[in-house]
Amino acid sequence: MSRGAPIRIQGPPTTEGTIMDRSVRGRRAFAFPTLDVPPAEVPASHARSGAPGLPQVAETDLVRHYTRLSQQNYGVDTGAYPLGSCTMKYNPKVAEAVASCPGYQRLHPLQPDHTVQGMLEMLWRLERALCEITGMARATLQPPAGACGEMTGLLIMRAFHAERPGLRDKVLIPDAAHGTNPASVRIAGFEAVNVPSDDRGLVDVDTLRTLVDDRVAGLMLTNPNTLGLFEERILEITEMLHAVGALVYYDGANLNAIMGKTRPGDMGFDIVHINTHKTFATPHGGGGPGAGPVGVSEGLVDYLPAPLLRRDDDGSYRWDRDRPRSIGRLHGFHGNIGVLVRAYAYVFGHGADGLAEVSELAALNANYLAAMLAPAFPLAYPDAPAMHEFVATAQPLKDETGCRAMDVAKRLIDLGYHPSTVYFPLVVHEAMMIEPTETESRQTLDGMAAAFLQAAEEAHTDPDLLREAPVTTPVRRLDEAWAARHLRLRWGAGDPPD
Amino acid sequence: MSRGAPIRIQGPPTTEGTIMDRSVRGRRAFAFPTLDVPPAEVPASHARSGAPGLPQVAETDLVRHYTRLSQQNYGVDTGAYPLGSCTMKYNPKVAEAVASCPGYQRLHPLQPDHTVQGMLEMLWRLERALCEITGMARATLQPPAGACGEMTGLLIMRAFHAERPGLRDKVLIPDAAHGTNPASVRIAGFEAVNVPSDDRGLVDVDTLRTLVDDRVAGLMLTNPNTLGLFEERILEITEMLHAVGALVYYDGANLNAIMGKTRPGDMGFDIVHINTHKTFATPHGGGGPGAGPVGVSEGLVDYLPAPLLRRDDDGSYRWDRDRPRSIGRLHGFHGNIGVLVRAYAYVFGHGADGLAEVSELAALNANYLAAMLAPAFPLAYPDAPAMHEFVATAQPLKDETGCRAMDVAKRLIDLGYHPSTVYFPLVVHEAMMIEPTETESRQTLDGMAAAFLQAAEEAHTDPDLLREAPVTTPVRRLDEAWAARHLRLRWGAGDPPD
Amino acid sequence: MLAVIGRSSIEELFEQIPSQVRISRPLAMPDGVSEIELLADMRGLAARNVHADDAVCFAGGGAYDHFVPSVVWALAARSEFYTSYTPYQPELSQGVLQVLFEYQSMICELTGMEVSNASLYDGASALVEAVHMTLGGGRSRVLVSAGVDARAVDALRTAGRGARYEPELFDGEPEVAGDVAAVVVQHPNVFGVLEPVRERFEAAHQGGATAIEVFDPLSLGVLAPPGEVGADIAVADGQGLGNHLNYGGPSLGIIAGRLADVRKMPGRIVGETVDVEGRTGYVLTLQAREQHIRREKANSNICTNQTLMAIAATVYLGWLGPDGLAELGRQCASKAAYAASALADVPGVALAFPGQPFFKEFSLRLPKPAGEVIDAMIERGFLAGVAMPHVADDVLVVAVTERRSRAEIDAFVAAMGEVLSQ
Amino acid sequence: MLAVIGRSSIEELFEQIPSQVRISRPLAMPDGVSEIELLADMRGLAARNVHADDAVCFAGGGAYDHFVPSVVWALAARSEFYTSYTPYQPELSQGVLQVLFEYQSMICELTGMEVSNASLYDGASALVEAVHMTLGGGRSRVLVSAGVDARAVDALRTAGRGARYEPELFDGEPEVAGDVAAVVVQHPNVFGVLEPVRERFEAAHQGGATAIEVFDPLSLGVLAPPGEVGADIAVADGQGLGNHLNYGGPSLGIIAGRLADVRKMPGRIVGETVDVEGRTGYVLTLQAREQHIRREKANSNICTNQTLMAIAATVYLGWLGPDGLAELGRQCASKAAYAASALADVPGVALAFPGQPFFKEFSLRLPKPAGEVIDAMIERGFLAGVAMPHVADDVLVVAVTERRSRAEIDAFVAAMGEVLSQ
Ligand SMILES: Cc1ncc(COP(=O)(O)O)c(C=O)c1O
Ligand SMILES: Cc1ncc(COP(=O)(O)O)c(C=O)c1O
Repeated sequence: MSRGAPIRIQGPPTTEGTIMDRSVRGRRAFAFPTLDVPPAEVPASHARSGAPGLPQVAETDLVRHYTRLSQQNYGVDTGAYPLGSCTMKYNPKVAEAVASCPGYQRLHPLQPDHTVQGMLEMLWRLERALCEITGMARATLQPPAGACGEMTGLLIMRAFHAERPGLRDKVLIPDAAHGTNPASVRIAGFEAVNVPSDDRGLVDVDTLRTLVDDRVAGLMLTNPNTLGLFEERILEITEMLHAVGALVYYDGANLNAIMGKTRPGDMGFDIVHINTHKTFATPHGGGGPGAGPVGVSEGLVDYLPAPLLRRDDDGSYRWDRDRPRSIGRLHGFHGNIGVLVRAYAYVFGHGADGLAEVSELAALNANYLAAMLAPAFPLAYPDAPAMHEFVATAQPLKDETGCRAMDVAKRLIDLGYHPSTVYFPLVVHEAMMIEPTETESRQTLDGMAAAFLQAAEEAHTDPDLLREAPVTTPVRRLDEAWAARHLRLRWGAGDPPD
Repeated sequence: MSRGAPIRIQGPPTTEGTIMDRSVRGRRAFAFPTLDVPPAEVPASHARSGAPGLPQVAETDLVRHYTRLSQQNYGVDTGAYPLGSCTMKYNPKVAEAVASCPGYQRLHPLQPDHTVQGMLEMLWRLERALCEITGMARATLQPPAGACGEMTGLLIMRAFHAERPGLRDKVLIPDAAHGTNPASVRIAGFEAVNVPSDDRGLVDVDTLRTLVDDRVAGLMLTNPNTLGLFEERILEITEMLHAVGALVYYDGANLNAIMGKTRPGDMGFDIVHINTHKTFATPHGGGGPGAGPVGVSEGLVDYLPAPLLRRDDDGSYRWDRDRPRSIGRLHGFHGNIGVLVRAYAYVFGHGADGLAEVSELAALNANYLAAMLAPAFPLAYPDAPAMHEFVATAQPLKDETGCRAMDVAKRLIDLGYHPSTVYFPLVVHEAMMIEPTETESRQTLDGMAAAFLQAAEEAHTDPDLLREAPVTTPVRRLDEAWAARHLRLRWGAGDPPD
Repeated sequence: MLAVIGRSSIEELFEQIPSQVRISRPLAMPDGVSEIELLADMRGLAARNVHADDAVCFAGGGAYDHFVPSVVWALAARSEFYTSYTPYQPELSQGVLQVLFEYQSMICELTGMEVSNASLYDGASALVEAVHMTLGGGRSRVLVSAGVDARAVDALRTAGRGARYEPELFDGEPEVAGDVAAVVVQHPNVFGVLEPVRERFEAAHQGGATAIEVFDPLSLGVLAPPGEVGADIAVADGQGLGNHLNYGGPSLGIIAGRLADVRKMPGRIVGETVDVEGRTGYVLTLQAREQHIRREKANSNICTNQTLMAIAATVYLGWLGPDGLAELGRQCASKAAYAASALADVPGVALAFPGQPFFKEFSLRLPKPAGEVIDAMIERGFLAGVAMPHVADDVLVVAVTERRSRAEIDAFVAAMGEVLSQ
Repeated sequence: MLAVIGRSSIEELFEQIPSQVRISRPLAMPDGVSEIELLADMRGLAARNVHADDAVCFAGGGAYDHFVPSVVWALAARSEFYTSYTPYQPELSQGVLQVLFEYQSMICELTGMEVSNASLYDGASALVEAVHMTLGGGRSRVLVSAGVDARAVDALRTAGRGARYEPELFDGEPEVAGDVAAVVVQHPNVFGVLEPVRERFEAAHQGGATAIEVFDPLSLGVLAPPGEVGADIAVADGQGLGNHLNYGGPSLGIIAGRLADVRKMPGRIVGETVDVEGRTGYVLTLQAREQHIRREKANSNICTNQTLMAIAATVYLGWLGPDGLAELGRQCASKAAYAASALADVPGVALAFPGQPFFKEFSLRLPKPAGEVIDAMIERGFLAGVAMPHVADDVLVVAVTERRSRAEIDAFVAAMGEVLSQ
């Protein structure tokens, strides 16, 4: 009943075909007013020779094709989506409603500040709220996603150290960190150094101590960490780095676990990025857009990207472009404003009390689901209590039945649920990283748990149900190797010559 | 490829359950501002004793439940919908976009006329356009659907005759007429008299002549008629009725066939109703809303419902309530304005040229599809050429294979198409009434034709494919007798005592 | 395609239309325009209207500025719902059919009645259809309380011309003779007053007539529902249930009654059933009542109804739930009481029915014609209420919904003070 | 639930947080509000902005007031799309995956390039990523035409701090030495001028550098696409493709290149494949390039992209088709030419680049600072264009899209006349 999307069997061979397959010469959806000025052409030397091979279809064709494709997609609106680390929450409809008013949607990014005072005040309030939630001094709203936020933070580290003596070329990262962390470190021109986890799934503080020296620019950490565990020795860690003049970066992907309970700033972090599409339920749109605001402590404010929002004494707002020590800009304009408008709706709709409750429910749901699954899928790190998400392992199941985490995941699809994250973090064998978020009700959690346990049961009794799953979807298991071998990355493309 | 909705098989026992099945005590979606005035109660004598048994659910529950139900529904946006007489066209998205601006959506029906001049001007322009399209003098926009339009027209007939000597208690109706016609006649206080069709499917004019006398208040006709055939002797017919002082009513359900080609007024009709959800593609919403504007010739204007829109010499608009000879009102306010706004978008978006083209394409598509189906499903009345829709018969197929029109219809579902109207009009055996409308492309028509012919083929080779169809839908053939016997008309209702 | 049908031009398809009735000229209206132009035209017209976000709405009279949560139309506007036709093929229409089954269930829960149909056009049409259910068996008179909305009575009068009855207005106690078919009471009445509806309906039953209540669905969190006060048939306009004002339509007509009368009920009714494999499903049932089967013997002609609005109402009632409905009622009652007493203190203003109980709507007597006051208040950014010219020039009916804040009410009262002191 | 997890309170779940770092006070921000209050607050803020329906938009500079047909967001906003995550489980995500495959295909058709990814953040990020594809092999210098948007160059400078390069601006012919990795040309350039891009790219290739074109996707119905003018990598901001202005974001970054370079491409790429029964399906492919596999060895850190905007762009390009794209280009070019000549006739106004070809955007020299003129024009209901303070105070860049009518342009010119005659 609280299961997921209508998922359908199609006998072969009925896939939808692309919009190009609906194209018929001369058919059209577009219409423009008849040209009411003298026609003008671009110079022949710059003119296009042949028309592009775009589809020629009617509006009805567009509507049926993309409506049908949408129905072949699973979203939070169709069912639970317990992807660990991705934090898939329900996206309140009010945010969509308000974000579409022309007063937000129809603003040009370069219009004079005095014509967008309402917009700027909203961004200002949002920035203040984010700083209060994270314990930071100021924040930039420019980064369009978390990875860009990481880049921003690392460049701030670089700028900070550049003004100080000594070479700082290393950034420490826990081995369980998300892939964007090491990638960002490399792109920011640092060397990434892995910090191992101890057997409780926490940063191995003793090893860390051996890695911390005056070549270290900083440490990147999520807390609760990527295993959903809180780094209890966080103060010791941040002090250790500050002692050598390094900075500590907070990857905010798990901020939703601690709102109103503790703040990165209070733990000693100097730089924080937030994923609004995780913490503040801005729709992820099938892969994006996101927004990755970055907050910093007092001493780092001057390095924040330009322009930075400024509130003048008369209560008016403007973009301050005169920031000599800034790292510069990371976005063509002001960032993903439309996403930030939705984040504002979530932050101020929930408010101080609501946000704290969000973290409480996230923790309650995660621990409840972990307990329900434990018989078949034990916690990878049972010693430290889970917070908003947990990593279970299908290793025992694999040992007993040969069925892997991926088989369980695919079977869950046939049982009507979106699977959890699997095989991440890499440090856990047969990892199943599960984050129910505050969105899911107990009834949904019970249904999900029953499905997990049924799959585990079937792994013993009828393993083909798992190995052959899914069978109820528009397509069955897809051959990723085939895709990489043939590289059909566009319609009409045959196999490339190799 | 141009097939219909994703349609899915569910193994038992997974129907969705009602929203009540998701209810959990204390869960809530609603929130109101905290009461900022002193609390007040209604007197105990008027107070409700117990709370109603409404569901207690979160917004997420609502979204998932109704999203999922929507995905179990077929609409024009998912595929072709060739219901004869119902005229299911594509509903342009622009109409939805514009109808939702607060300047239309947030108007109170009783606010002063001078505060809604934009609204009134739109209605005025729409009325003028409808009068031009139908050849009438004035029109009321009040009737919320076609049946109410019929009632309006019949009461106008009654008022007209009431001011004249002689008893007029009969209204003539072709035997093929839509059910609302006779029902409206009866409710308007007249006796319905059936006019037989001749073997060409047209009004039997000679028999009609024997029925026309001074007791006849009027005749109701669609033209093209319900069989999709044009009444060629229409002038003879209307003159015949006028000769005895009777009026002629035009049921506009088929107006989409003749726009810009001929006009009811030019054919001698005195009263016309229009179904905006047919002719002008206003969304039918799964059963409604509609709008049924009624136009009349000069001599009947005084009888139109009150209030009637009026344009003053200064170019301002107002509702004229001072209409002593009016039949009165049929709607609590001004009618289904939100529907009329969408009709305006269609009428003025298409314009004079576009509307004529709509009728041309409707006729072309219908005749093309009729020709494609003829081998297996011959026209019920092959002698008169079809216009925008046609009635084919499955009688030969039934004779040869025992498969009935309904079996063909259900098989079409498994083949991905919404069936045509079946068993209407009642005068045709195994009737399949098919109206592709201007919406469908040749590709879609070819796909539909192939499906019809495949079904006919299978009726010979593998009739169970038809008799057991549909098998690809959320539920299979439903037992209507069971429903009528058990009368479960609400949740929690057991079988009624009988 | 022409080749397939053996024609040389599309024009040939229209040859059967006699030349005398053909129009040779294009229709006298502009040619088609692009979406850019259409939007400019229609947005321009919309911009010339003063809407309820421009002028704070204290107007009621059957259409109310209740809050419509964003979730309602995010779901009701799913295109699989709004681009579908009447569910004649149930296997392809389980979505709409099940929502309507839930709608019928919620209306029953709300009203305390046994059975609901799947919607009618609006409140006025629901009243007309309800009255038509009661005619016959020697009973042809229709008694209507003077507290019933005048527009609904007009609609009844119009329909009566065909069905041969003339609604008779009564004040206070109705006199219910043996030829009376129906007694109609609106509760709260058109002035907002809560009449002693139980007594009225008792009188109706004494005389063997059918008791019809015109109710306000949003009042039923706090007011006794029709089922508790003795109504045999309950009708209402459902606009407030998640539907926008829309200048008066589309809204929906609610009708609920006794199971024993279900075969007299107008419009569509959805019933639960089973498929060939025993799965639960939903279909249109009791269709033998309807015009497409019964034709001239049907006692209603309704075909198209207001399904989409019923879908919105269903989502909205799910959003409210029992607690939300009660809270909404409390807020309307409290805010209306607050506004009424503040307005009664404005010099020259008096309650039209002092001491009489009301819910969210109440009537004032003004020192000036209500129409003038409404116009003056528009200038100040308020839609002050509804005038009752057919009753008295100086009566203003004011509605206060849960949506109004104390600040808005205080500003409204202040503005009334200004307007009336001039 | 607490019982199941053997806890007596939710608070216990937070005990592992050391008390020194716990906050005992509530967050210093208001408590939660109802939807009614939230909408009032946010609509109030929105009402304090002058938007492009209040002031007719002639501003460009990378964000353009192209028309967004209603159908685009009616489809892109289908909740199955916008409430889904990155398609990590392809069997549940064929909808998004196929649309992205179609998006990649359309971008290739549009640009004449061989391969496109599934989107980046915006035009600036696309340029940065393109440049990063070219670094290495002894080539580390980045030559950027002075005609490239200053904000994009800023973003490049910012990224260069990490990737150790400093963008070098060139005017006219670039000097392409053996250590030059990339030559970047914007076409049309930031002043709207159509530079001899073919020659520039030839120079780049002479020197063995990679030619990167920053293009305008809406221009490609009439302008020669990157694939025709010798670009090795083509990047653009895709806002104009069915996405609203949104005060500058979310938009999308387009990047397309040669199949040979596909393994250097950043971000997600969707590929066609087959399922175990041979059905066609779509998956994320070449993931070995990406950060979640390659980690510190990945040459891009992008994870979340702008899929939803790419979906909108796909529907929009389907709406346009080849003929619509050409017609749109014709209309932009014609209306811009009309506006330019009319504005050049305004006393004191001159074209900044007389005789130079342009598409939809052109630059004026004004007798007053552009900033002042823009402010004065706002009063008259026009967003007059974009100022270029970093170049010259008196330069105004004006953009004219297909959406502007002759009447709007004439009124705009007249208003400019007034403003400048004061
Ligand atoms: C822990 C962590 N850090 C960083 C990121 C990157 O954020 P984004 O995808 O917004 O770039 C993610 C996103 O999945 C994440 O889970
Ligand atoms: C021929 C004809 N007349 C009248 C009607 C009734 O119109 P409505 O359903 O809008 O009441 C219909 C609708 O199906 C029809 O097809």
